[in-house]
Formats: sequence, C-alpha cells, structure tokens
Amino acid sequence: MRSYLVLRVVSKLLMPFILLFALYVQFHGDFGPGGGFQAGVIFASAFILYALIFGVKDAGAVLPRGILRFGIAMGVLLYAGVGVFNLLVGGNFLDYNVMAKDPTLGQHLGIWLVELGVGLTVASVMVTIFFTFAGHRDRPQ
Amino acid sequence: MVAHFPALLVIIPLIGAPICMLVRVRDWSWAVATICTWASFAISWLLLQQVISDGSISYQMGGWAPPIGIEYRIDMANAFVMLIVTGIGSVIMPYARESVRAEYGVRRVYFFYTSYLLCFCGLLGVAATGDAFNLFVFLEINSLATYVLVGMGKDRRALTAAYQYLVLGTIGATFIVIGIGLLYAETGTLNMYDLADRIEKVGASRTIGAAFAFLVVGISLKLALFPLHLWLPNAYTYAPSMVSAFLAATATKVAVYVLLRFLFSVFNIELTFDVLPLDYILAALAVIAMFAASTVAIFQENLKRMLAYSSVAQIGYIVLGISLHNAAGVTASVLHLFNHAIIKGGMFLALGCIVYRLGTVNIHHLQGIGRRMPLTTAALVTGGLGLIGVPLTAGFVSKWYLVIAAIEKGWWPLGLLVLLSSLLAVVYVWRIVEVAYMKPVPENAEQVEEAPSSLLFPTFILIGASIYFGIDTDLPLDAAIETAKQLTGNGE
Amino acid sequence: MFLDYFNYWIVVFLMMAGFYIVIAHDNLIKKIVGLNIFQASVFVLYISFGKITGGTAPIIAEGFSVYSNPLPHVLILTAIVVGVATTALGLALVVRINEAYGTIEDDEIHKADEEED
Amino acid sequence: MAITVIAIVKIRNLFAVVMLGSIFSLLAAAMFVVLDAVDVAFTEASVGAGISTVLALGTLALTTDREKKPIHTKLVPLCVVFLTGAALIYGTLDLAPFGSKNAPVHTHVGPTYLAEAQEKTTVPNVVTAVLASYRGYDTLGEVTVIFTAGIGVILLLGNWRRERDSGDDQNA
Repeated sequence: MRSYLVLRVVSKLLMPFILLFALYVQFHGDFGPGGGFQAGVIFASAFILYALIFGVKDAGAVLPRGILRFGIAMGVLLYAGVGVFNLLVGGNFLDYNVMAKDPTLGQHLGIWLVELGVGLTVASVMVTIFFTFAGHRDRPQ
Repeated sequence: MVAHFPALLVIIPLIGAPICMLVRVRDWSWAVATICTWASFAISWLLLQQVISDGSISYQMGGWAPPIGIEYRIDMANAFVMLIVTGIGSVIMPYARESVRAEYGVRRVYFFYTSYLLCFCGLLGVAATGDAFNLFVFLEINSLATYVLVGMGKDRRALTAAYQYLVLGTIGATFIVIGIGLLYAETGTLNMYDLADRIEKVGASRTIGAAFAFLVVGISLKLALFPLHLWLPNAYTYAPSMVSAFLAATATKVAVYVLLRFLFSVFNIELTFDVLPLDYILAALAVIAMFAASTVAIFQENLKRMLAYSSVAQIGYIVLGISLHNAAGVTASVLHLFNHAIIKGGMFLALGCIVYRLGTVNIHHLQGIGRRMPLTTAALVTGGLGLIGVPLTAGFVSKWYLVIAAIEKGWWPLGLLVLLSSLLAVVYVWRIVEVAYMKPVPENAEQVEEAPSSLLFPTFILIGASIYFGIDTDLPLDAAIETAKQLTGNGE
Repeated sequence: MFLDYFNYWIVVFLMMAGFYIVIAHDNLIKKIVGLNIFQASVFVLYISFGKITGGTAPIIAEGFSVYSNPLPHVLILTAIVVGVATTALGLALVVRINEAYGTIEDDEIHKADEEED
Repeated sequence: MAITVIAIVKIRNLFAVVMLGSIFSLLAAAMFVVLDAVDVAFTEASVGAGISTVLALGTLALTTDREKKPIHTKLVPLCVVFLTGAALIYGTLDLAPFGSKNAPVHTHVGPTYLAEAQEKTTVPNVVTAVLASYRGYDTLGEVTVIFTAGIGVILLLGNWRRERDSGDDQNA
C-alpha cells in the first residue's frame, strides 16, 4: 500500500485537521454536541487512518505502545483522582462544587477535567485496540 | 473519612487497577491488588458494623441528592454481600500469587491482576449502588473483566467458554437494560427507592409487568438459574483456578443479591408474587436445577466441571428459599449464599492445589490422591461434606433452615425434595472419596509433593470457616435474619 | 392509537431481528453483528422515551423553550460505550478462537471439542 | 432499517454483513438526530459506523469472510424471539403515547436537569452537564469499561513474545 502517493499526501494533509477537529469537539463539548468520548474516538481515528496508509509499524513509531498504555491508565486515574481530590477537600466523591471558591466555577473545572480524562482513555484505548488487531497478523507463531 | 466509606469501598479497587497496570513488576502489581482487596475488606467490615448500629447509610455521589444524582445505599443486605465478596477476595489473593505464576506464565501477570481488580470493583459496585442504571454499568465492568479472566485459561476451550459467556452475558445485560428502560419510561426515575415508591403509586400496569419479566430473565441469566445456566460449567471449568474459585464464590452470589433487591425492594412483594405466579415458577425451576444439575454432576470426569454443575444445583437451593418469599425462606437463602460461597471457594482452591502439582483434575488421574496429597484431599472432601449438608458443617445449617422454611410455608414436599437431592450430592462426593482413598496409586505415577503452604493455607482458611460456621452459627445467622427482616418488611 | 405506538413497535421488530441473529446463527462474527443490532435498537427505544413533540435538542439556547429529556441521552451514551467495549472484546476472542480451532462456526467448534474428549 | 436487518439475516458474505451493520448504525444515528439526541447521534456514527466496523473488518482479515452453513429458519430461536417481542409490545401498551408531554419521563427528574443545569454548572449543553456532573459516577464507570476492554484486547491479542524481547516486563 506504500505506493499510493495521492493517498499518502492527502492523509498527511488531513491529519492536522482531524486532530484539530478532535480538540475542538473535546473542548467545545460544553456548548455544542460532543465531549470527551466523541473527541477521543475522532482523535483515535486520525491515527487509525495514518496506520492504514503508512502501515502499523510506522504508526507505532509515532505513538509507541508505552505511551498509549500510560494514557489508558492515566485517563482513568485523572477521572478518579478528581473524585478523590473532592473527597479530600471536604465534598462527596465527584462533588465538583468544592474544587474552586465559586461552586459553578468548580463545576466547570471538574467537568472539563473529567472530560479530559475520558478523552485520554478513549483515544488511547481505541488506538491500542486497533494496533493490537492489526499487529496480530504478523506476530510470530 | 468514615462518611466516605461507601464510595471508597468501590473506588479503592477502581484506582488500584490502573496503578496495578502502571507498576508492571509482577510482585508489585500483586501487592497493589492484595492491598486494595484487604482495604476493601476492612472497609466493608466497618460498614457492616455501622449498618448494624445505625441502620442504612446513604451516600450521594457528586453531592447531588437522589433521584437527581446517583445514590449509594448500604443496608444489611448489601453490606453482608459485600463482606462475603471482599472476604473471599482477601483469602484468595495470597493464594493467587503462586497459583497464577504456575498456571499462567510470568509475562502478562500485571494485566491479570488489573483485570481481577476490575472484576472485584464491578461486583462491589453492583452490590453497593442504589441506582438502577449505575447497576448496569458496574455489572458490565464486572462482566467484561470476567470474560477476560475466563479467556485466560490454558485450554483452548477457555476461549470458547469466554465467548459463549460474552454472548449470553450481553444478552442478559441487554434484557436488564430493557427492563430498566421500561421502568424508567413508566416512572421517570432510576433511583431504586424512588422507583419503589412510584411503582406502588402506578400499581400493576402492563409496562411494569413486562419490565419485571425482562429484569428477572436477565438477572437469571447472570445467576445461572437452571435453563439459563449453560455458560457456567464451561466458564468455571476452563478458567484459571484462582478465577474459578473467586467467581464460584462471589459472582453468582452478587447476582442473587440483585434478584433479591429487585424482587423485594424495588417491586413490592404483593406485586411480585400475587400478580405473577413467580413463586411457583421459581420454585419449579429451582427444584429442577437441584435434581438435574446434581445428576449431571455425578457423571462428570473433570472435577472442576463436577463442582460447576454442583454450583448450579446449589443456586437452585438459594432460589428455592427466595421463592418461598417469607422471612424464614429468605433467611435460609442468604445463609446458604454465605455458606456456599465459603464451601465452593474452598473446594475450588483445593482443586487449584491439585492442578498446581498434577496439572489436571480429571478423575482418572487422581487415583490414590488421598495418599499423595493428604492435606489437599482432606480439604476437598471436608468441603464435599459441606455440600451434602452433613451435620456440623455450614452446609447443614442452611439446608436445615431451608427445610424448616418450606414446612412453615406449608410446602412440606419441597423440604423432602431438598433432602432427596442432597442424596445426589452424596453420590458425587463419594466418587471423589472413592478415587482418592480406595484406589491404589498407579505404579507409574510420578512423585508429587503436597501443595506449597502459600496455597494450602488459604484453602484451609475457607474450609476451616465452613466447619466453624457450621458449629458457631451466630455471625452469618444474625446477619441473614436481619437481612431477611429488612427485605421482606419493605413491602408490607 | 396505532400511530402513538408505531415508533415503539418498529424498534421492537428491529430488536427481535438482532436477537434472532444472535441466537440462531452459528457464525461467531455474525452473532456479534446481531448483538450490535440488538443493542442499537434498545438505544433507539430509550431515546424515543425522551422525545417531546415539538422539542429540540437539550442544549440551552435563547428562542427555545421545549427541550427533549436529556437523561435518556446520557444513559445511551454510556450504553454505546459499553457496547463497543463488548464488541471489541468479542472480536478479539473470535480471532483467538479462529487461531485455536481454524474455524469460526459454532457447530464445527463443538465437533472439535467432542473429538478431543 | 428494517430492510437492512433482514438483509443481514439472509446474506452469507460476512463482508457485506459488516458493511450492512455499519449502514444500520448510520441509519440509527440519523434517527437519533430526528429524536433530538445529537450527542448520541454523534457517538453512534463515530462508534457504531466507524470503530466497530473497522474492528470487524480487521477481524475478517484475520479470519474468513464466508459464513459456511446454508441458512435455514430455525424454529426454537424463532419462538423465543416471538415470545420476547410479544412481551415487549405488551409492555409498551401502557406507555404514554410517543412524544407526549405528560409522560412520567418529562414530569419527574428530567425537567430538573433542564431547569437548573446551566445555572449550577455554567454548561449550556445539558447532556454534557448530566453526563459529567449529575451522573458523573456512571461516566467514571463507563471509562472503566473502556479501560477493561483495552486491557482485555491487549491480554488476548497482544504480541507477548516481542514484548519480552524488548524487555517490557522486568520480571520476564
């Protein structure tokens, strides 16, 4: 598949826009449709596209497995960590009101952070799952 | 901090899972998993004390008052079930280290413990929650982790067992979602206690009836009630030993709890048992399960499979107690739930010891095992006596209460059937005894030692507990009576 | 009367078709596809509960006063994620089964297992 | 949608089945838009029609794309399905009519979110507010489910031999 010049150029051109769109969906989820989960999937799809065109090996060089696994774990930890933080500063678990002086600000901050956690885990898991499926074929038997 | 115990109980293993994955070194990940399990056990013990002294505890996730937010409601029933789950987990973790290394290789171990913690966390989440949809989410955490753990077995049939479990489990979960959805459409709420109030107001409508049917079928799939038990024998047989023990002792028990919760707390008793002839259906299925599964168990060559079928039969006893829907019946059910968790957990651990040394639990390879691994075999057989219900074992106590409850209800033939089906258990336990002690050790058998003490010790804790609670019945009995009072009192 | 419930009944039909694929077919991949359809139909059912005639999407903005109920949307978002997680895991198992048995037909796998016993 | 589903039941080429499944998801997403659930539609389109399809195609590449057995209608499953369907239709009979304003769903709990979410969380998208705050605990569970699936796929399909060579696990 390495010889399709048009595909390679087009996909390279598309990549930044897809990633940008993912970020937009991630951070604009408060106002329009979207949020961490959708953003994570779009973010992952950019790398899946890259892997389809350039092969899993090259894509794996861009996003090594260690980083992906770190991302998987960190997303969950970030989300749960926000909850525990609230618990330590005197609220209930996941009670964002106590995160800032102004409860509504705390809510906004909390929602922003947990959406980030969701996006991180979802993107890393989706890319990992795809790489694992695609990399499975050429594993030594 | 004490006020946050209900959340911490579930959150500790949840946070432990990614940490476990990050540390990556085998012994450390094992240590993380063990510490999380023990911490949960301690918390659930304290929670139970708190519930006994102060009554039920409500915890509002995110500080939003129910029914707007998600609520955790800890009362006798789930505090007791969580104590069972965390207790079994705490005993099994020291066992896991050796057993997993032997059956499993060394490379994926930290992922293994991550999955275990997720499975554990899912079970606790299901038990603790007071929100119907939250229950589904944690049920799926538990289920997905379980499919992974089962698929880790060495035999290739572990894969098909996991796949089969995945398909049936997902159907079950989807049925539960349909049931919850219909309830939601009819009442507008997802909080279980709010649901109970509003269902009472709506009365018996066709939607509620259908929702009820879907929930019961879905939960029955999860708890492997007789015609829906097909996934269970394969899953337990081919899973790694530690997983079989953990699942057999906890997973179906939590499903039973969910059934109890929906039958008695969410739907009131009159609706449950008067509008629909559910008591007769459940009783009939339970009796069939007791006899059919015990009979199948007799003919099994693989001991793990034999115990798995025996589990299906034991679930029959538990459901029979529920179908009586009086305080005595529910007491017997909850008591049997506790006792069976200990006995089956202990027996699967004993089988794990045999697997550790011999690599097989096929009955033909175990001739004379009683002389080769005397302690392990003694544990296995003692557990078997508990399954039969011999006096002075825990199994006797719960069957006794079950028979009494049946007679109290006026369904005395059922009591007779319980006794008769116990005879079937005598037959399959006898098969183990016969092979283990009566047959000579085959001459070409290789020399095997007794299992290492890190495996034997946890096995003996559980088996010892099954004897201890057969003699000193106060702790589980009081808890069971309180639970039953609370559950059956709700609808009156 | 008929129109009031028509939407629900269509969904029920789709749901049951998916359910049928799951339990009647032997091919493991097709079972997973069936499971997806079964679940997706349940999602449509939930979303139908939340619809108000004349309402708009629940994003607060000026000029609108009637919004559809957001709660079912939230529940289904969660359920979709759970669904895709199950699908990924199921497909991974199918790949491994194919390696171990050389087939992805349920009945052939059973035959292979029986021969082994 | 109905036609798509019937085609899926009948067709034996698994590639076609997967593609039809993808079309089904897209149609479902369109239906979500009509029913005012834009967030859900967005997700269903990207997940059901996107990720799931890619994964299913990946599986086909690793296995086979023909269903072997000829298809004939099986009686027992058909009965089970009819029974379940009948129960479900029976259940819908007592529901409030589709789109009705007075359904319990619209009079209890739901309106509270619409009334107070923006004020309390400053987020105008009520779905996001409920998802991340009111029912944030559900969402934590959801992330954990995804996490579990990731772990599971790595465990089942991961390339363990290569990993040991690269010294990934210190104890190996």
